Amino acid sequence: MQLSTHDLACQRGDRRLFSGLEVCVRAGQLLLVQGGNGRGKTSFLRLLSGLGEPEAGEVRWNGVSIASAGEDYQQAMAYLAHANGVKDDLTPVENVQVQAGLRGQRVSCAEIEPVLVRMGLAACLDLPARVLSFGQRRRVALASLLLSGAALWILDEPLTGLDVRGVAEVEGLLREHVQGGGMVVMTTHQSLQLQGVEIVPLQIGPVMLGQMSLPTDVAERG
Amino acid sequence: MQLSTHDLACQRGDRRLFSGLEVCVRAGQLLLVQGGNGRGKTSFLRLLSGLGEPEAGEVRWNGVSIASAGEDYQQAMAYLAHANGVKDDLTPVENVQVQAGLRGQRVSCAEIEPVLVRMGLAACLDLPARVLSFGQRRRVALASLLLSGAALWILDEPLTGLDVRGVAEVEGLLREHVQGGGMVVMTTHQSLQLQGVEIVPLQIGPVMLGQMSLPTDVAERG
Amino acid sequence: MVWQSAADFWAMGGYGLYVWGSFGATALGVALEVWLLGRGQRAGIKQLQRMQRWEAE
Amino acid sequence: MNLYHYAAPAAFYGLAGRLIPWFAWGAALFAAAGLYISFFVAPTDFQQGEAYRIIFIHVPAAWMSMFIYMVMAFWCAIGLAFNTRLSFLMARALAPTGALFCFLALWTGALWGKPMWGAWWVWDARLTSELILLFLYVGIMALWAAIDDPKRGDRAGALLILVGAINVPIIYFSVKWWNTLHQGSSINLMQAPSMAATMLIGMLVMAIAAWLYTIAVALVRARGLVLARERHTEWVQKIIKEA
Amino acid sequence: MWRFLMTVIRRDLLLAARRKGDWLTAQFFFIMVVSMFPLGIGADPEQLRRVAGGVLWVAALLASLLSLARLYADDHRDGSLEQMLLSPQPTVLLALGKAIAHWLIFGLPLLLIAPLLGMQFALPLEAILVLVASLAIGTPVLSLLGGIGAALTLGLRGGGTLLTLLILPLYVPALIFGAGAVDGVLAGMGAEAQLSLLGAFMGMSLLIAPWVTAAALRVSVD
Amino acid sequence: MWRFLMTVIRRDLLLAARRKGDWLTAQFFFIMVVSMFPLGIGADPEQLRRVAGGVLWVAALLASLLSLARLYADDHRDGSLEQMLLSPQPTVLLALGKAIAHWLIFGLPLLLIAPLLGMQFALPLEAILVLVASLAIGTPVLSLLGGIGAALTLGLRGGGTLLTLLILPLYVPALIFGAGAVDGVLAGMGAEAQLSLLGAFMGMSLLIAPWVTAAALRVSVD
Ligand code: HEM
Ligand SMILES: Nc1ncnc2c1ncn2[C@@H]1O[C@H](COP(=O)(O)OP(=O)(O)OP(=O)(O)O)[C@@H](O)[C@H]1O
Ligand SMILES: Nc1ncnc2c1ncn2[C@@H]1O[C@H](COP(=O)(O)OP(=O)(O)OP(=O)(O)O)[C@@H](O)[C@H]1O
Ligand SMILES: [Mg+2]
Ligand SMILES: [Mg+2]
Repeated sequence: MQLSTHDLACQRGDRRLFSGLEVCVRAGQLLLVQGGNGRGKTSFLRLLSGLGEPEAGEVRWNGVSIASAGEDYQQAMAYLAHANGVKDDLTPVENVQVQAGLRGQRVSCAEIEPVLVRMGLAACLDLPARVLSFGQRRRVALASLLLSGAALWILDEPLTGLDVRGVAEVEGLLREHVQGGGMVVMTTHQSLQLQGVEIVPLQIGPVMLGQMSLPTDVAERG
Repeated sequence: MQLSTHDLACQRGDRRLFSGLEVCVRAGQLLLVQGGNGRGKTSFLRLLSGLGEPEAGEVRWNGVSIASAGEDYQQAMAYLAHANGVKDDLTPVENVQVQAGLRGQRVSCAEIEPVLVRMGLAACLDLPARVLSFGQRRRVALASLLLSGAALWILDEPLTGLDVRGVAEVEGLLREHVQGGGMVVMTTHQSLQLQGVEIVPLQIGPVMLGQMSLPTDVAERG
Repeated sequence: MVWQSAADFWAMGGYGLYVWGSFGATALGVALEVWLLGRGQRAGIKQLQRMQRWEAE
Repeated sequence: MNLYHYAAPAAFYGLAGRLIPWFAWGAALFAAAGLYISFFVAPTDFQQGEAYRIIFIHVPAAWMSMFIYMVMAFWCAIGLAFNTRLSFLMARALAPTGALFCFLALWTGALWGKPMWGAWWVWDARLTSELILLFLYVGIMALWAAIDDPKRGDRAGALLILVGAINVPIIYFSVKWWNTLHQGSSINLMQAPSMAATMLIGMLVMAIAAWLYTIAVALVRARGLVLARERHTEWVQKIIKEA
Repeated sequence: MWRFLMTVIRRDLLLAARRKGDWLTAQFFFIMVVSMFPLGIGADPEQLRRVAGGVLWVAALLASLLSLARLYADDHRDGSLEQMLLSPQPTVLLALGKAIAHWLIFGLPLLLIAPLLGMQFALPLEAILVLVASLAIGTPVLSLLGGIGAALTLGLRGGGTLLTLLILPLYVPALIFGAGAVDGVLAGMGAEAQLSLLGAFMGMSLLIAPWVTAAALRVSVD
Repeated sequence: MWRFLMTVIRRDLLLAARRKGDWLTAQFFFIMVVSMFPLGIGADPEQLRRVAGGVLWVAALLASLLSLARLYADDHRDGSLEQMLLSPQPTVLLALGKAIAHWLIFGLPLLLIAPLLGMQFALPLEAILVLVASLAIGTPVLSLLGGIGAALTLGLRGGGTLLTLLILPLYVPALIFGAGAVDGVLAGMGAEAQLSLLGAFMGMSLLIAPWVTAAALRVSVD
């Protein structure tokens, strides 16, 4: 299992965000994408997910361009964007169920509930997501990520809106997933506690002062 | 000149944000409103500005309720919200001119341009605001604040989107305004360098760990 | 007595469809409103209980 | 005991709870009496045959649809003038019933129109303005449904209701002039047959039943709204826990 | 006061001039809806003539509602509505100014387009003149009453449809008198009565609508 | 695949059931617009009968456009559209499912309302049946073609009006055949020819529209 980019370039509007980007992640690795606001982290993740179209180069899954891998790749991949994809009018359980259905999977309530409870949502299983706080909605999205069974997680700032406990939980999930042979590609502006996880750092855009410290920081602790 | 609140209470949706709030600012003082996200800082400033309706209590200007003071108060007050009120399709000069017209004032281009230049916008006086960066638009709004001649400034996070130089400039403006006998009510999540300014700190909502340090921090340096 | 027989009553002098259509629709509307009201009331209290449970956490 | 006491939500909740059964049973009683008069006391009309019995439901429904709108406008004016939250709740509680009666007036009118005029519908002033009244009801309820913030919803709805209240008479007269200016209406619609006393009594009894029903239903609805609005107060928390 | 009113109007005209595409859509919508009818009801000129008044007027109502949906929405989003509400000048003037500006942008061009469309419907010259007169008196009503709806539905989801639902019933008298005037002249009965009733309705809207709009703006912004 | 399609449809129906107010507005818009016409063109039953088909069909077009403006917009805003696009299932199915759901929510109720409105226009029973039949065949066309416009205008300012301008011309054949069928039966010429042409148009839309919508979605989300 391997995700790699080959001479990848990205253009937004009339700005070239990056070009000639080559990077490779294998099972058991976490690719940490870094860079300041507006550098193109989100744009890069969208290219990886297949939502965006590269200006040049291509993204390969097990050596095959993701455009040709198509369904195989989408089956193996789950993407969590800035926006959660959680519908305000559905309950957490319904949200997760619908998400699974959209992936072509069928999961029963009995499977969903323990996961939601694990994410700390026990008290609001049957409330519409509208009354949940931002962080809680994020957890609903993470729950359906867990249930998707995807090997590759692409996470765009999964920690935003989470409180200290939530961050620790997500770190736990990440560690578990990577150490169990999964792959993660993610961005975050916060620092991570990921002991025992093999981290591949990637800097997007020009390197800036404050940010240089982070990768080493993580790597040291990691 | 004095702005005071009496037994002020605020409710948003079905949540009571604060109640029984009593505070008083005089000429030459800066009221620094603090509190975590969603505590009600913005809601408090809206009550002060007269945009919001208090659940109980009242805001007084020179001892008269602002509802009765009406035009007098609005003449003396200028409010800068999260949103700038800058129109994308107008140039900075036109924006400032329109703002002044809406206050019933007439200012000529000759008066406006130096202020915009002072705010570091010399290069984009006749570009539509659409092409300006977020921080530059903020400066346009600050320019019309300066030109309004209001004695009381109510500023909701005036530093967001400003770079280091911009922050220093705003600090300069604040110092000048307060020391010249003006009044400021403001919130910010950043720390301020306001030597020689009399700061009245106000904590909204329950006190949290990380925030307690800020007021003393400011006061010490102030 | 206005009516000779029950059948007579239901026929309404040939206007049964219209008369019973009117009264029936009214009965239906009132019944529906009362039913919805009762259901909404119970659902509302249940929702409030859930919210309370949730906010208590 | 003063009136302001009952303007307090908790007191209102209790009082309404005690009053509802009275209004509900009263409504049932009057409805039974009214139906008895409609079908067994009132004689057959020699012109319209039995079809005229629709009047016992049609006229009260039409009256109610208009009265309820006026009552809503009244409560909204009070609410805006004195900032009393309960008055907005009353307006909210009344609207669905008003819309129901409006619909019933249209429906029964149409069913009456077919045998009488040979058409389900004609664009007569009264019919048209009743239809527009239904639109107003629907618009108001849609506005409430779209606004999540209760306070904003109350006030926005109140403003719309009041504007509608000014406009309804204008609409009525404009439609009336429209029809007379265009062409003479071939049938003179609402020329009530010289009404016999029994018919009048029957209609009045049914109208009273409709009133009592409306009050009962509105109070139930208002109680629910009060609970939701005041859910952070102690008395509501206690009620919820016990329920 | 005068300066304030003029500023509001000039500002909206300036903005409209900068984004021509935006306001032309309402005019095109009008033309399109009117042009749909001959396709739907057949091309018999006699029949077209008889329905012309009604069709043109209904299309004008719908086009006005479509353009009204954004009367306050853009200003609300970028914060300039708040600035206008905080002006020392009365909000009623703001509402009035916005309605006048909307009429200048929307209603006035309609008067120029209407004769052309009237010809498509085989209207005689006299009827076309009355049509234009009725639109001249009637379209201000649309801008005024529609402003109420625009203010009430500010920032709501699905605001456009909702606006239609709220305001269309209130437009009825304008429709009846306006279309009635055209029909009256076609029937040889003259249009004075209808036009003067329409004028009375316009006068009443002018008296009431700005106040209600101002109140609605305060409610919606809170 | 089947599960995916069903999930998409069921999800939209569930969401509609949770927010009744939202989709009822489109139906009421239809009723209101239709009811405005007699006020505009006069109450003569003979004349009303002759324009009924055209009026009802134009109103159906407009109502569909209004409700379509939000077909993908809400999902786009909360990120669930991206999730659906990343599903291993083909996007065409998504577009098809959304169109079917829209038809169930919008078109089906229209078929129930139309007879009542037909009575208001003094249509004979036979014509009412043909009207319902034409709507039954024609409204799917509206949902299908409209989906293209909804996908193209995703996230644009003033999307609603733009959508109308783009899609109304595409609707013209449906309008001509649909209203023509009603007129045909009134003129005693039968409606089979028109209805079968309408059916052919529907079949064609069914074949083409989902593919175009899918492509448009990919473009708009990028
Ligand atoms: C859809 C059709 C109809 C509608 C919307 C309608 C509406 C109304 C309304 C709003 C009223 C109350 C008027 C008021 O109190 O000022 C009313 C009263 C009445 N309607 Fe109708 N109506 C319809 C059809 C009919 C028909 C077909 C008849 C009889 C042939 C009829 C007979 C009456 C009578 C007798 C009254 C009471 C008269 C009065 O109080 O002055 N209506 N209707
Ligand atoms: N649809 C678009 N059209 C044009 N430019 C865009 C578009 N989306 C993003 N951009 C621009 O591309 C650049 C990169 O944006 P991107 O969202 O990838 O940044 P990011 O690294 O994720 O930033 P952040 O840390 O704020 O999330 C930004 O300058 C942005 O303005
Ligand atoms: N229109 C509204 N309706 C209901 N609740 C609201 C509304 N506006 C704000 N709130 C709620 O009121 C609370 C206070 O919001 P406010 O914007 O005043 O916070 P703040 O202190 O300014 O936060 P921040 O630091 O994020 O700017 C929040 O919990 C928010 O969700
Ligand atoms: Mg990003
Ligand atoms: Mg804030």
